[in-house]
Amino acid sequence: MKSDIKLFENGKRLDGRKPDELRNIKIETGVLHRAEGSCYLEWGGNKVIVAVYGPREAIPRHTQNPLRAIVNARYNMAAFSVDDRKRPGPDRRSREISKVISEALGHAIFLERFPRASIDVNIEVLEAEAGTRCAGLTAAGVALVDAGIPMRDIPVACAAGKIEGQVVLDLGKEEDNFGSADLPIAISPRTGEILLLQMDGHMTGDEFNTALDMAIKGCHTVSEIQKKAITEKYQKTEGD
Amino acid sequence: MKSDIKLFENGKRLDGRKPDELRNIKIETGVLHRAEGSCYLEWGGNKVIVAVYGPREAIPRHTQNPLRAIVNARYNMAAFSVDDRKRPGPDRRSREISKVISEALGHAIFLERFPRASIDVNIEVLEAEAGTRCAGLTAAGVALVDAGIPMRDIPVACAAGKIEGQVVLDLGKEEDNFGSADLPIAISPRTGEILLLQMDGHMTGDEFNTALDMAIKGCHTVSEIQKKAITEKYQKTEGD
Amino acid sequence: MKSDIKLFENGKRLDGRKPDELRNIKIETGVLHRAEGSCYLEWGGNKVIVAVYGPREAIPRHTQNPLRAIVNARYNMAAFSVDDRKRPGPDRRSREISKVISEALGHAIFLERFPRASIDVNIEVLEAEAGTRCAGLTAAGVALVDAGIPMRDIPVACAAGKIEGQVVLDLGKEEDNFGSADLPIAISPRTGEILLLQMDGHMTGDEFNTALDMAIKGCHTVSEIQKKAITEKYQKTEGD
Amino acid sequence: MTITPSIKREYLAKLAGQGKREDDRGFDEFRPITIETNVISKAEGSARVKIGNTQVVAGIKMSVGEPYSDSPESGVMVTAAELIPLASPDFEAGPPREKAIELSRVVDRGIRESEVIELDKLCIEPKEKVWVVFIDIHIIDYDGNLFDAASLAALAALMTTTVPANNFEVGDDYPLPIKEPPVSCTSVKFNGNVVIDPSLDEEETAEARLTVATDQNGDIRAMQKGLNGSFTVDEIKKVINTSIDNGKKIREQLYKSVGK
Amino acid sequence: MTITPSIKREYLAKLAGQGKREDDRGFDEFRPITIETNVISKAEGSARVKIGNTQVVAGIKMSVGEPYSDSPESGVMVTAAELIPLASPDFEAGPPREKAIELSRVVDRGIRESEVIELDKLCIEPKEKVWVVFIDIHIIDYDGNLFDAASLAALAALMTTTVPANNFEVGDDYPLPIKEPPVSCTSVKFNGNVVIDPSLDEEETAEARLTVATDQNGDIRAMQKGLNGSFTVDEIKKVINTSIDNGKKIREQLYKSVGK
Amino acid sequence: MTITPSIKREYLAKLAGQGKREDDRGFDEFRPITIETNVISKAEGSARVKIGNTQVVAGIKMSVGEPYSDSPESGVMVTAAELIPLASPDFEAGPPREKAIELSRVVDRGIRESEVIELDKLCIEPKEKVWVVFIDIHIIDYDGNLFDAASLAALAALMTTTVPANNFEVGDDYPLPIKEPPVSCTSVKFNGNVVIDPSLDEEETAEARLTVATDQNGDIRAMQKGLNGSFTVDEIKKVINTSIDNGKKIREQLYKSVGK
Repeated sequence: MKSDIKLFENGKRLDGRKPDELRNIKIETGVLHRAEGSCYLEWGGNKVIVAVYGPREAIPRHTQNPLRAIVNARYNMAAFSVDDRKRPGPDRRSREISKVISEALGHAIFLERFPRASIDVNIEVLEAEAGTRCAGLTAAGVALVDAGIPMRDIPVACAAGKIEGQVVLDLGKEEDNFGSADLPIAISPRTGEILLLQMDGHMTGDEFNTALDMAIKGCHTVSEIQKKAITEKYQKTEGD
Repeated sequence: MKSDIKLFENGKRLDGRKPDELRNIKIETGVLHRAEGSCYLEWGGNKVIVAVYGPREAIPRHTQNPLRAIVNARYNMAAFSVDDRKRPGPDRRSREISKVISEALGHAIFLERFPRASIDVNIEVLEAEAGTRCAGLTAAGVALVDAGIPMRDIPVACAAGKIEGQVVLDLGKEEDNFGSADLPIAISPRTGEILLLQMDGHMTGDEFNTALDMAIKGCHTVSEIQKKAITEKYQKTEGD
Repeated sequence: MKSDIKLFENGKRLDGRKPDELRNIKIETGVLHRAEGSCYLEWGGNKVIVAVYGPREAIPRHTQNPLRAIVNARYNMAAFSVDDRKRPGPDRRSREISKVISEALGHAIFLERFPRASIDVNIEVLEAEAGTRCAGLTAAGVALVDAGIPMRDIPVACAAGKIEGQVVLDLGKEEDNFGSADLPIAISPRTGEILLLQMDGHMTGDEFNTALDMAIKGCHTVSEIQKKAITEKYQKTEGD
Repeated sequence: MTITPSIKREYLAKLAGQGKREDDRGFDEFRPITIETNVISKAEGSARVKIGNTQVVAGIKMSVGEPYSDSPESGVMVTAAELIPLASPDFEAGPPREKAIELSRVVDRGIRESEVIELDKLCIEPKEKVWVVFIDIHIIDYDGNLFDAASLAALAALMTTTVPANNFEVGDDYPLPIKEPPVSCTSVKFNGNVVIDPSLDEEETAEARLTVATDQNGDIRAMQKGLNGSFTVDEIKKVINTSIDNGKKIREQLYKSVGK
Repeated sequence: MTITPSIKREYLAKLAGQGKREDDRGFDEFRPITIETNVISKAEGSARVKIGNTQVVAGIKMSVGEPYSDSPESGVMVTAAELIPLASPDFEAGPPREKAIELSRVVDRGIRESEVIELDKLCIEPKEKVWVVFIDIHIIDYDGNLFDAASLAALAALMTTTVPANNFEVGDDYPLPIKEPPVSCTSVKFNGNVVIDPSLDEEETAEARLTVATDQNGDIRAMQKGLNGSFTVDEIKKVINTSIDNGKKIREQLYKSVGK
Repeated sequence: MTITPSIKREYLAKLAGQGKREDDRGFDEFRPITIETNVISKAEGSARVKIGNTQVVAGIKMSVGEPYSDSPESGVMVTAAELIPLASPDFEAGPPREKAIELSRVVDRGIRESEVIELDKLCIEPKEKVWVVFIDIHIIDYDGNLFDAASLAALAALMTTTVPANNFEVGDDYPLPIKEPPVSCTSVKFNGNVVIDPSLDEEETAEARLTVATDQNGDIRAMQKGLNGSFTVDEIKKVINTSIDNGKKIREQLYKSVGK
């Protein structure tokens, strides 16, 4: 799709952000009664809620791994989360996202401690506006902590991209629709390892290096917000 | 939907019935060779056949209840049973009806005698003309007796409704389409307990009381027809 | 469908064949790396590839037969194998063909030697031009030998049919579309027993006898080609 | 799937060895057949057929739809057979399986390939509007030989079908145009014996099955072999002859039952 | 399905025998209810409802589509409730099961049969174009009494819905035309006691369930009985009265929350 | 899913520690590739690609259909990859699972996002009629690295596709308009070693996977990381370089095989 909108002008983006500026992020943990761990996250116009159940016996049985737990992330968009109503139920896009998020989260969890178990991470997108996979993964990291799942680190995600030749952080909706590249990643912030990486579009090697660097920095910023939300929860709990 | 048809005039209904008059009902039991119990029932224009299998091991296994049998009623409409051909297979309506009938039948059966078992009640609507859930449940009660399933009582169903301000028994097709309320119920005739109750439409509290009373009386009348059909079968069998 | 094409004239068919002449057949065995047995077959314009896996434990378990192996043939057409793209996945036609091929192959295999096992015969039609079920079954016979499955005999298939009153062997595409009868069969060539037989169209008793006779002869000719392909493979293997 | 105990298998084989069947029929003899028509008033045509204890109801519904692009002046027929759990402890709910698919495809071909319904007379407006004929077959009680019962019920229902033109505001009602139908006869083989119209016990013991549809001239219109076992050429020819003989009798009964 | 240990069952029964409930409510008393509206900006209308810990989000989307042929001048409404695995360890992913189907059908009927949405005002062009109203209900946290929470969330969302006419280039936006809605109240019976607004524990112990929707006049607009147990006629009449009383209070809160 | 015995895992790790691979390739070396085109005459374009023992057939079918409403002057492309049970003892029949979905989506994005097919040249009549391009990918023999084999087969098939305009009576046939395609190269990491074009054994041992599609200028056009493991930033940069180098060679072979 082509557009006449000017995405980048005078060093500013459509919504007034600088190239390396994130949208607003708000994280709250322990928001659900039934779930063993939960997190509500707003990231720009995105609203995501995550519930974690497990470790519990994986069913159906043939999905069990005798050596370790499986991570069963399920990314789902509410029918009313997008401009044109989405048919309920999984589609090919949501199943691919569920797969890459499951894989990224699995790296952070001590899976070998729970053979034959599943850790179920339900990611519900209530409102979507570019970047829901990063928002969902980031919220999932917090909900896993809230559920007391033993982890090496709290995975965190953020995207960089390219609009009109400029590498920028955390694409907004028009930038996602009309920009020329998107690079969502997830990292383990303690080690800097890359857990999730997808790229669509067109970047030179140099642009890619700049974008990867910027996305990693973005991940670290988001990681601090994650940790603050977790700390606040624990302080509140202790204060009770 | 609105209609110009006069549903009630001079104390009579469209088909000439009085307000508290049932349509014709014909019940025959033991009509199938393979089924463990069976019943064929005509109720006005409705034609229903029921086959009971079980108690037998419930499959798939995860449906088993270790303490009692499950009742697995399956209400199904033949493709040719209605004016516009119905696509074969269950739809949301038939699955809801299957659920409420299963629940109502369950109350009458000594389920605790058959842990892990299922009692399968297949209700096939060959021709439909208002009131098939009552017809199906009533036929199911007879088929369960025919199958020798131990029961507290024989459940029986009948509906009352409201047409043009008048409370009437056992709505016919036009009455169902253009009337203002429908109240199908099922009871345990020995105790008068209500096993199934659904209501759609608009009734004042007084109208509801009148309708409930009328439907219960209707159930008792239908119950007599059930018992007669069962007795006739046994007399025939003894006479063989 | 009617057609103005002359299917049979001056003793010759559209493609120049005589009434009892087969299309060209080419068989190659051991063409796949992963499969335990495999066969690639071209028969006129048909291109078929078959992979055999097993005997291995049949799953899901409830499909297991405690006394013998089950044959699980799966006939599948590639989306691009026909003029109008075929939707991927099984349809009613392919499921019927899978069933009759499974049954025909089962007769030739010593199934009782492998209780609870399945022998999976995957028949992939890459290009289709009349007679794919015969082509698929014939290739399956060779692939089963290649997989070392113990067999009484190598099943083989061929069709006869009727075009413009003339009984002919191995219908081509136009003959199949516009002819008046098709009779695909499979036999056990050692005993001459009929393992598969279907007939559509219109034949007198005499025509049927002629056609059956012709199809059986066709089967024997194809059987020789099967055996040659198998022998060549083994000679090559020995020569290695 | 019920596994007939080997004792039943041996008993049937022993009986057959003496030229007998469980219910005293001859090898080439059908069970009693009853055909009732117009049993479903909401359907455009309907029939209930019993062959022994096997019971099948077929209903015909018609509606107006679009023709296929490769036959713009022909009506459309759709056949569906359901093996509903009502009919047998072995039938499960859910989408049709191989057995139901084979059954409905064989019944469908028997009608379609012999052009029993004159589809070219069911065009309302070329390329735009044609009649769609739905043949829905419900198995009510399953005691063997579904192929013949289902096919016979479908034929009887079709032969008593009225095209509901009036309802669809495309003229006056008229009888569905029908040609002389072929009649389907099914035989099975067990332990070397071939018997027609198998009961459920015989079916469960059977190694091979052969269905032959023949027309009023004794010509063959459709065949379908099933199961793991085999037939010799002689057996096939014999089955054809028996099918022609029985087909004649069944055709007479069919015509009588539909008032022709 | 979680099996409430018998110890829990006995505890609840013992409490009830003393006229008490786990959370000190009266038998005829709801848990605290909160209703927030306009929680989803992409939706035409939305609401989040909490009844105790139970939490439901409903969103309304509208689009332009074709009317049904039997009501060519009426808009269309479609209700879907999803029991997503987020909300409970017992909910599984996959196509909706009986429980979700009953829930969405009961909510749908409560709105449809009472004509809450004035569908006859949602026609754009007779026979061709009408508004389609999608009511999607997401269960977020399941602690009992989904029927009432889902129904209340759907109503609050509908009452704050704007018809996006501008977006579809068929005029100016306007509020969705709505009639006075009935309010649904659900009671359950266990061990002879009948309580309103069951918690999850009470639901799991319950033998019978009864939902009654009443309108501003105290008339009955819909009922649905569930579960294996039974009610006496007297119990039903009593449930109706309690439902009318609670319905009044909830209706007041609903009106206030949507600014009416 | 086959579990590679730990002995195999250790063997591959030990080899890799010595800078070796099972089949004596370098870490940055592909297996031999063969590309045959026009292998399916019913298809508008087709190719069979082998990478080592892995074998994939892609076929292109085209038909005339409607454009999407948000791009009324563009053709439509649809990609489907099937992991048919033919290709591996571990592939099951049935609807596509996560693995097949990821494969076909990655192949699809590689073609779509780089605008390999010039969809804007596939409009026949704006808003009404455009060409639909179906890319169907059949995995025939699975010995590792499906992403690259599938993507290469799709490209070779597309580059030899003729638009069947004549058949659809919309003009004369012409070659499908195609831009320079990016080439996909996949690497995996196990025990700290990163190797390109993994064999099945290497794939089953791998902790992480990275696919990089690069174009003729060495620019990056698509990436996809998979599996539970991680990459360091340096590893990613190194994989990109190796992918650019191999991409160049494969592109040359691709062009030669399609006669360009």
